[in-house]
Amino acid sequence: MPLVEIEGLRVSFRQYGGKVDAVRHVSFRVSEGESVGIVGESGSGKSVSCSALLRLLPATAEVEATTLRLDGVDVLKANKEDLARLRGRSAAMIFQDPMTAFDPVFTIGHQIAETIRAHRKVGKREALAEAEQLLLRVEIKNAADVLGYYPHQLSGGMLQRAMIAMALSCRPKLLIADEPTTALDVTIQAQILQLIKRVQAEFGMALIMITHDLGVIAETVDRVVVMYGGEIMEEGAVTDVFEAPKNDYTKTLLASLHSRFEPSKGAPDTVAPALELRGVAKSYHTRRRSGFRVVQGEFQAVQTVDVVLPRNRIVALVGESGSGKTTTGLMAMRLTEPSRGQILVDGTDISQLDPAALIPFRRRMQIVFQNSYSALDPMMTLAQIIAEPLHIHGLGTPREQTEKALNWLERVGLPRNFGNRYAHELSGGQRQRVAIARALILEPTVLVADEPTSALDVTVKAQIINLLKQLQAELGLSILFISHDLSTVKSLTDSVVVMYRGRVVEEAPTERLFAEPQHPYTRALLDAIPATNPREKRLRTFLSADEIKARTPRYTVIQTGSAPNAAPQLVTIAPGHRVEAIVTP
Amino acid sequence: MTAHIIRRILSVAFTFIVVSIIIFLMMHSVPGGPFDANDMPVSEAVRAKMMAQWGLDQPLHVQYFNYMWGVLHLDFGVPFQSPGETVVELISRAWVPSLILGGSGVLIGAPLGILLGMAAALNRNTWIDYLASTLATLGLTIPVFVTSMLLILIFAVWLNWLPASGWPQPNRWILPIACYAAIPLATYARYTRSAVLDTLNRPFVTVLRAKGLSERRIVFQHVMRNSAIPLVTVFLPMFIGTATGSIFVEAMFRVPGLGAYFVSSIEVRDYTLQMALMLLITFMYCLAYLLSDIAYALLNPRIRVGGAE
Amino acid sequence: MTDATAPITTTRQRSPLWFAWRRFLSNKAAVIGGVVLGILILMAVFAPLITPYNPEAQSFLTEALAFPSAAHWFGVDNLGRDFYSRIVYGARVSLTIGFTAALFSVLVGIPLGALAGYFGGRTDWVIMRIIEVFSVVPPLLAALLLGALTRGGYGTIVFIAALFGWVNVCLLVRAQIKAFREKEFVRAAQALGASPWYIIRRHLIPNSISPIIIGFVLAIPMAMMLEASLSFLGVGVPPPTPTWGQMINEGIDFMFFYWHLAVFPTAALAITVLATSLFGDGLRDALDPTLKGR
Amino acid sequence: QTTVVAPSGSTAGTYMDYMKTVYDRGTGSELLQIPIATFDKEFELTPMAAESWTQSEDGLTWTFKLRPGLVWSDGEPLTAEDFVFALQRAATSGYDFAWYWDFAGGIRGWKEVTEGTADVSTLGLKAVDDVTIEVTTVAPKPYLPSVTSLWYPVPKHKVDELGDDWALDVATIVSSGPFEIESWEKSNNSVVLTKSDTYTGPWSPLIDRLELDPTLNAPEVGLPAFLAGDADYSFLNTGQVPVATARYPDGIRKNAVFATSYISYDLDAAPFNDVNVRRAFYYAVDRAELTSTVLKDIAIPAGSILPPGYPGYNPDIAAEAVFDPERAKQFLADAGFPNGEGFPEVEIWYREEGGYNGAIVPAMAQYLQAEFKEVLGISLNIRALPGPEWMDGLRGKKNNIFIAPYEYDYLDPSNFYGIFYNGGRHGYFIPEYDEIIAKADSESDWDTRYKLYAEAEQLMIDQGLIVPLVHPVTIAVVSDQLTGDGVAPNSLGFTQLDRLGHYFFTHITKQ
Ligand SMILES: Nc1ncnc2c1ncn2[C@@H]1O[C@H](COP(=O)(O)OP(=O)(O)OP(=O)(O)O)[C@@H](O)[C@H]1O
Ligand SMILES: Nc1ncnc2c1ncn2[C@@H]1O[C@H](COP(=O)(O)OP(=O)(O)OP(=O)(O)O)[C@@H](O)[C@H]1O
Ligand SMILES: [Mg+2]
Ligand SMILES: [Mg+2]
Repeated sequence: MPLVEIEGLRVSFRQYGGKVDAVRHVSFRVSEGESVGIVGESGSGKSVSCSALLRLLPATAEVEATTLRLDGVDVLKANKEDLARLRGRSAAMIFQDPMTAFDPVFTIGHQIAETIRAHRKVGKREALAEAEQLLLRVEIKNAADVLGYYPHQLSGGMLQRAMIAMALSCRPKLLIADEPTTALDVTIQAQILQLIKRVQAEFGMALIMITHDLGVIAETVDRVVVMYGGEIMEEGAVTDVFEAPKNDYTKTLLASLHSRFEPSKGAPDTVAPALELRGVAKSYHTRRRSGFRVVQGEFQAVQTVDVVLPRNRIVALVGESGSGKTTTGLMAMRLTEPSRGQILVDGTDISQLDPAALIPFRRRMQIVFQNSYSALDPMMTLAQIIAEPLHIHGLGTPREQTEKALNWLERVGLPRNFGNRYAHELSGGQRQRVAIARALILEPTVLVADEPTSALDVTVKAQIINLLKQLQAELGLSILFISHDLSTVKSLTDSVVVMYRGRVVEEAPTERLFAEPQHPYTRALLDAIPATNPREKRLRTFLSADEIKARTPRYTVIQTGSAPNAAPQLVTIAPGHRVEAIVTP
Repeated sequence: MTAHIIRRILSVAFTFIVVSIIIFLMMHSVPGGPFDANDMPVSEAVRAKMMAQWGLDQPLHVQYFNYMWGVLHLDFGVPFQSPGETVVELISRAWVPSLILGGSGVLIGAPLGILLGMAAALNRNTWIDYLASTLATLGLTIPVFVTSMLLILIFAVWLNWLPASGWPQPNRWILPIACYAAIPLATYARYTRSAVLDTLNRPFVTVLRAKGLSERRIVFQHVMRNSAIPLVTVFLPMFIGTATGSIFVEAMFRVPGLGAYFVSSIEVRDYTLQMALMLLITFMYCLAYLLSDIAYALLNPRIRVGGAE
Repeated sequence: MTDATAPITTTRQRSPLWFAWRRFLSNKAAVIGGVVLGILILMAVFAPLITPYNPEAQSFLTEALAFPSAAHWFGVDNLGRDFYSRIVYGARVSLTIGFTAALFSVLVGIPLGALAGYFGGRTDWVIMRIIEVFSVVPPLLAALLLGALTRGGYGTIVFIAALFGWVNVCLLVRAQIKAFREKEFVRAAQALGASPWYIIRRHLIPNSISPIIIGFVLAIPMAMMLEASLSFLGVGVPPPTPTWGQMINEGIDFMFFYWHLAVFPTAALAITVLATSLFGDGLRDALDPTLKGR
Repeated sequence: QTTVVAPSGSTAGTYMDYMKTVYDRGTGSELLQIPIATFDKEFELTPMAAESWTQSEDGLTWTFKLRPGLVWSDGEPLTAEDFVFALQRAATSGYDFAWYWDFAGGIRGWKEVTEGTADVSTLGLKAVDDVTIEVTTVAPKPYLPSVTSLWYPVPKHKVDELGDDWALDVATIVSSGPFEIESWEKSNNSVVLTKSDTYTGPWSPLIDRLELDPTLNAPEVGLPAFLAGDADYSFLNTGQVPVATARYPDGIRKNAVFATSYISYDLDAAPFNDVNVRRAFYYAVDRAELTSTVLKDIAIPAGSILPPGYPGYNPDIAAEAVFDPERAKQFLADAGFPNGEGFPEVEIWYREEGGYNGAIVPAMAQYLQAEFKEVLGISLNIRALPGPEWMDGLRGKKNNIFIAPYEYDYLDPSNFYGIFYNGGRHGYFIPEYDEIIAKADSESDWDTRYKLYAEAEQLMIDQGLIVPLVHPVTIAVVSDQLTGDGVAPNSLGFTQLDRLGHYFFTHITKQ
């Protein structure tokens, strides 16, 4: 008997002014020990289907199904107590956003122990001991301490692991992982995926992996379900689907995975670069409480960084989470005041200009924010949001502004009637496109795009990237492209700047960087890119910060022409290729 | 945290001084003095003598500084209304009944209000919710003196279950405490309802459900604790707030508390007592806000154990 | 794309207000509250048309204190005035006091809250100190003192209610704006070259609509209650102008037998406040598009 | 042990010493001491501390003989010296009732001493021996004995020991009257008195304990407490009368309190500097309607400053105060305001207070407002002010029209007429009036006196100095457990309750 049996699932949501169908005719099964992936575009009903299985949908949801069984229990007929027993024990879930998934006022230890005790009769102390073991299992080194930590004291990656530990704590027969890695950077993502796979094997659990990232699927599962628009498009063994997709949507999905983009043509202009950062740095004052004391400190978010964005080029800024990419991008826009350094736009230093003098530059430089959800005013309709730049700069009549906004809506691949909608009514990918439309409507010459495609599924991503390319060609747009997604970087950008802990550790033309990475961090980063082919699944090793430091490359004076120094410095080892290294005499 | 507390204390001290100046000026700009209530005028000579006796003949700023200098030494002067004792003695005597009744009112009303609010939130948009919300609104709308009168009429006059009013015997406390409880009950019910609804909408509640926790545990442990933290900040100020409510309740129930002095000190221009009472309430409020701040910080792990602010 | 999940929308361009209106209409309690409030306001406005007698004329001295009857729906008060007329006219004063005070609170509270929240620093410090001064003085005592100073009356009550009402609004708005100031859509607007004033007006204040409405709705009963409390303490609106607070206060004396003198004004006050808060809640939910299917 | 619980006056009291402060006195301070003389229920003056008194030939000197054997509750003998000391201290210490001894008592040298221009020894007071007091007045004061009903002794030995503070603390308070003090709750000025063991004067109490509680005074609070058995009687407001009458048909008592509510003016300020305006107001009040509707049961019409039954009350004068709208309009027209046109908006100020005035004045003010509007076409605004401010306004002439209440202090017409004498309470200076009053006050022939007072009142009417409005009546419900002469109505049908405390509380018993 299969562990999960879903037959003819249909979920709709009651809303003001009618019902919305989220999921229709969904049927699939999962047997014990099996791992199944659900892929599909954003908003296709992946999360809703799984939540329906655990009856975790809000009260406005109406769930119908011919069969909806979990571990032999008819979920639709189960009462509250049965459900409580079923949840956690038969199936546990890892949620998309670990930051909001923990109760902020209880310690991690309490929350894990509580889960254990909800399902088994054990003492508090034993439960805590078990929790510690679980934390160790998910490779949290200082597990004993972490037990006493509150959620906000952990980083996103650690929380995600604690979340997995919590899910494992009830020894579920089925683990549902809902996009467990979207919020994480590639290196952590790879670690988490590997971890999930390992514990799955160890505990002999079945796994449902929800994602829109085909690479993740290729890496982790045996069987795949492809969803689109609330329905299942295709289902089959992962190798079969990857090698011989039947459905059109699956085909485009896979096609986009293998597409290649051409690097920008023509030699860069010799005139001043579109944007140049000279020695910019940013330090934050931090205040940490320890007990009742406040410890004041300086945190170097960005150490002296030089970045050149030549005209009509796309430069990528990559690096681990928290390495200062966003901060650099914001400083370039003068949205965060740099602590030091100059910002040159077309050769003019704008780092000292007052707000009024900045306005003409603001028209030429735009930014797409990393978090598209908070970057859109929740009280404004999309048409208003996109037209806002025109409104601020007083371009055209209100009618023309709206009209132009609606055109841009189409250009980024959204229907015109979305103009009436609000940000919260969109999926993540749709929101990101709105943010891009807003940034581009003024037809700027410089664009700082901070993870503009992180929430997009591959098809839409391809569309957006095409759009960016096209604009680059049409408008002579220069883009500083901040991203975690190395495959996109590889296919889109002309050169890459790698940041690590607030410093630039390597910089090179794209092809050269991917071919000959020098810095150990760059290598680790490239190594973490998920495979695009299920047959390429492999085990990875991960470097710790100390190991990276220890492996800093060494060059001689002759190789680099720089003065020898025991401290690492950026040295040029080939035209356009700089790397942080220790120069030995 | 210490620095934070010190900064708060300084700002509170600043506020306190500003308030004291404002009150002092307002108090003295009200026409009529403490010796003007008599049916027939006292002669100018007599008046002057009495003004001099209380130091009221000095310029205002001198009076202010004299008074505040005394306050620094915890000397709040002698109430004109009761020259046999000091203001401090008077207040500490009269405050006891007010504190007993007001305190019990809040202590009883607040938990009941929380329960009512939870019941409303958990049964959102059912008759329980509507009933609870209506009760809460009524509690806030019907003036205390009407409630007092109603309770007296029902329980003392018609049903004859309880004494109508009066002080020392504890069975006379029941009705006034019920009146005092109405406002915290209503306020807490409102606050709790919205706090619980907010909490229920947070993603971690879904996670808790997914873990297989019983609904009861989710509500009474997680939701309650999370909702309680913001509620802490209103508790103490509300406690102090009952002090002014005592004007009505104590008048209706013949309680020899502080309430009557609020009104009488203003009416008979009892400057020392008036000033002391105002300063007392101001001070209590300052303290209450300060303590709530600290309590909030202590209860909220985000602040207590550091990390991002 | 995601057409399958798209809500059933017509292709016509509808204004956000239209949607707000639809959302409002689907909230039954709010509609009832709104209707009741509307009726009350209309009654107050058209008081002369719907009241049979002059509220101040003591035309029924011989029937003083009469109970409700067909001729006098709410009875007659101790001074021989038709009580129904007085309640209706009382709505004028009480509603005016409530709404004026609330309006003042909002007019003062929003800009100050916005300034404090947006600019922070010294502006915030100064405004916070002012707020602190207001929050540590109990309104009732201050009202007593101010009442003694200004001899009470209409203006004083509105003034006092506004004086203490804006603090609430200001704090709510400030907190909201502080929270939103760091949001990226504000940054986005800055990146577009928007001025602080533009950002406050277009982004921050609309996003604070819910605390503003809460503040507004809370200020109304607060002012009306203040009026009642002050009447009890003798610093109210001078007679013969009928006000609910004054009528409640006088009614208390007659509660033993002539119950109608206390019951009707209290009920009027309670109904108004109840309706206002239902309406306000509904309005807030309707104006905030993000609260979707709740 | 019988305990009577009774409502009583003011909730705030400073000293338990009537001769130290009247307006801020502790509850029951008069019951603790024995006055020279007091009134019984028929308003007959009865000697208390004094056994007898005589007036000298020239009418200027009175000699009071004290009852022998009177003692203070601490055993010290009560002597003439204690009475003399009481007034000497009053004259020098800023006594808030000092005016009384000037205008009612007319004691020689009083004014000079209070103003500090003469030594206290020049006062016309002398303790001839332990039981003899001699009082010299400026002019003949035929009614002086009744003035002494407010003359209580002060324990000189205690004052010598503790100063004025003797009257602050139950432990140090000594009494000379029928009651002793047991406890005093200062928050609300309620006291518990007990029957005195040492008292040898007339009227010894029939009850053992007496609780006087000012918080019971407001009928809204008092009646529920009474109904719940917590009080032995309670005053009633209009709204309560039907309930109380239905429940206790035999327990209802009324009392005319010898008080008057009247309108007074600032005679120098427009528009009331015009006598025609004042007279218009005089005729524009329908007192009968006012008291039969709005103030039903709690007031009777006032045609004169003197209440009916009061010595010197003149029904003919009172009958002049009729409601005559035509005449009122005519007067107003004569003043240049036909039908109220051009009449400025005026604001009438009244004093906020509890008790019977609190019950009648606000309602009356609104009645007048409507009435003046209707009859005279005048807009009258109403403002209630706390005591000090109202007084401040009256004295400082900060407003031009007031509703003023006055309750008698001693039983003689000179009491009421004195409040308008030579400035007095209202700052009225009417030479003709002052002349008549001065003459009347010192006239020893009673018929002539009453005639002179009637003349003075006629002058008041002609000049429109005041508009007498109503005489308040208090109405109360008394428990059937309370018996004795005290609760039985007098020949006029009135029961004095605590108004004549000495008589009432010593003439009640409780089952
Ligand atoms: N509470 C809700 N009320 C109304 N509609 C909802 C609700 N939750 C989800 N939906 C809708 O149901 C559809 C499916 O949502 P779901 O969360 O399953 O998407 P998903 O496939 O998980 O997307 P993503 O990859 O972005 O997480 C979406 O169109 C979404 O708008
Ligand atoms: N306002 C701030 N105050 C203090 N520290 C900050 C602030 N903003 C950012 N930081 C810190 O600066 C560092 C760099 O942050 P930044 O957002 O630039 O990282 P990132 O490279 O964009 O990371 P991600 O890939 O996760 O977006 C982080 O460690 C962050 O915690
Ligand atoms: Mg999802
Ligand atoms: Mg970033």
